[in-house]
Amino acid sequence: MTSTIAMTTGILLVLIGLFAILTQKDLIRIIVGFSIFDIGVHVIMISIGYISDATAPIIENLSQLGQSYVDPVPQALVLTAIVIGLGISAFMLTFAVFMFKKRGSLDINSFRDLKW
Amino acid sequence: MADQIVYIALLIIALSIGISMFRFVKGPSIPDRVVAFDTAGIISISVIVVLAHSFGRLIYVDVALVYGLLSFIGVLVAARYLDRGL
Amino acid sequence: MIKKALAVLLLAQLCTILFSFLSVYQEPTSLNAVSSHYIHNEPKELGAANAVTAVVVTYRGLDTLGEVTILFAASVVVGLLMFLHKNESAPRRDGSELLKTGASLLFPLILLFGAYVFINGHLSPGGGFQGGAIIASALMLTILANPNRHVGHGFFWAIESISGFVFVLLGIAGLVLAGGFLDSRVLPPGTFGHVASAGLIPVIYIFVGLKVGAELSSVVLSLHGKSEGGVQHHD
Amino acid sequence: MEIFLIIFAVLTVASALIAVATTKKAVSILAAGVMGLFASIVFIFLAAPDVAMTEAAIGSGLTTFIFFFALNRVKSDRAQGGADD
Repeated sequence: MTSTIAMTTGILLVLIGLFAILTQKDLIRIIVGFSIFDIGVHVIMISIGYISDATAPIIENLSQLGQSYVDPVPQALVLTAIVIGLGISAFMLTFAVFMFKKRGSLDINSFRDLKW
Repeated sequence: MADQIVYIALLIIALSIGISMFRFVKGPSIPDRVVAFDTAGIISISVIVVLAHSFGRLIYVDVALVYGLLSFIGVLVAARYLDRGL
Repeated sequence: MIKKALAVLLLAQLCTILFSFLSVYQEPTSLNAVSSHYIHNEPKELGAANAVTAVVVTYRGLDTLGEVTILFAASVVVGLLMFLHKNESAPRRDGSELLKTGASLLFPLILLFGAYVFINGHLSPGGGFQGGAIIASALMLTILANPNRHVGHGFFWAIESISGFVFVLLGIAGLVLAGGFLDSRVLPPGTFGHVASAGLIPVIYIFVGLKVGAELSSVVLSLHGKSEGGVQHHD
Repeated sequence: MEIFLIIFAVLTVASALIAVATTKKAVSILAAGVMGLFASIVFIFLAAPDVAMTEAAIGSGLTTFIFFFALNRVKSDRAQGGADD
């Protein structure tokens, strides 16, 4: 049940983020949509690793080893994915600033160079 | 008994987050929304501590520590941005 | 308008597909074989209390190496593009007295907390990435208080390169002295649950933390601009 | 406990909707920060404190900061006192 709720949240976040990416005109708002999309994917990945009534995979002493723990592998992957998401956001923002310096606008409709 | 207390605490916290989100949605000016952001951040520290108690894992409190030390910087950045001093 | 309608149509299809996957999803009640092996054998093999740390640093250590490389590439490109378009604005207004005093008071505390987070990465939640982000936030606090102060990029590049180099060297030490690249069993596992345990994991995580902290700080500095004073001497 | 997970999940989705629907860029960025905050509480419910901590420090913290830095650089070149969005 818990993972179903969280997965629904993640799917809704993915849809909202994709909607923002597809329909917004302003570069900065497109990047905000990208970061919403990113968090949605992370929520889905973590909820796939959730086990019913399990606890975090941090073993405080060895006698607790029989308890049930959630899957540590998706958590490790998401840990790195969040940091990479920050790097990519910074990269895209730099491009947005660069485009603004070149064209004086952030509206994607005013970038017509490669439009056919 | 302890469970009921945790539930009541979480209910109160959820209510207060709802109030601050109301200000975030409605707030006519940006400073109103920045204050609502700060309030929601501080209230979520208490959510994490209560959850750490109710799940029986005290190590979750480290997350609340990170929040407590870093949440105010976001408000500072927003304030400096609005003040044109960034 | 037609674009928006097309987008909504596309999203409706995606929504149907995703929710039809969700409707057949069953929450698992036990771990799969790989994760079960990681959880149950890791405390005896490596001795780290936090299984996520063991997966990040040792079992999937090569992924972490690639990840910090991607972050390095991102920070280099951000720095390069921002260097090409310097921001020659008027000097910014300084922070108020309250902000300056508070920032200089809190800066060492936040740095210390960042160091705590990445040294205790194998015992509690946290680790190199979180500690690095906390260190970058501490740097940002000083930038906010003194926006015109010159902070050179060179220091961060030096820390970044040295810790990246040591990270690879420790990986090769694992290759020579233990089972494979980035194997942490070079040092003895120690007592379970103490700071000096889990072999090389805390040492590797300290360098990952320094590297990530330096990279994120340099991204923040580049995006803030006006810090190219250290590079300006060259032209 | 699930009722509280539902509350925070709804808050997460609601702040994402605010981020998309609002007309002011600064509000959009702030709403994305609030969404990171609630998403990290959802991660706590999913027994992932490591990810929650990373999300708190990076997703809700540093991302908001660099968005404001970039927004400031975009605006500082505009005519002083121009349209405030």
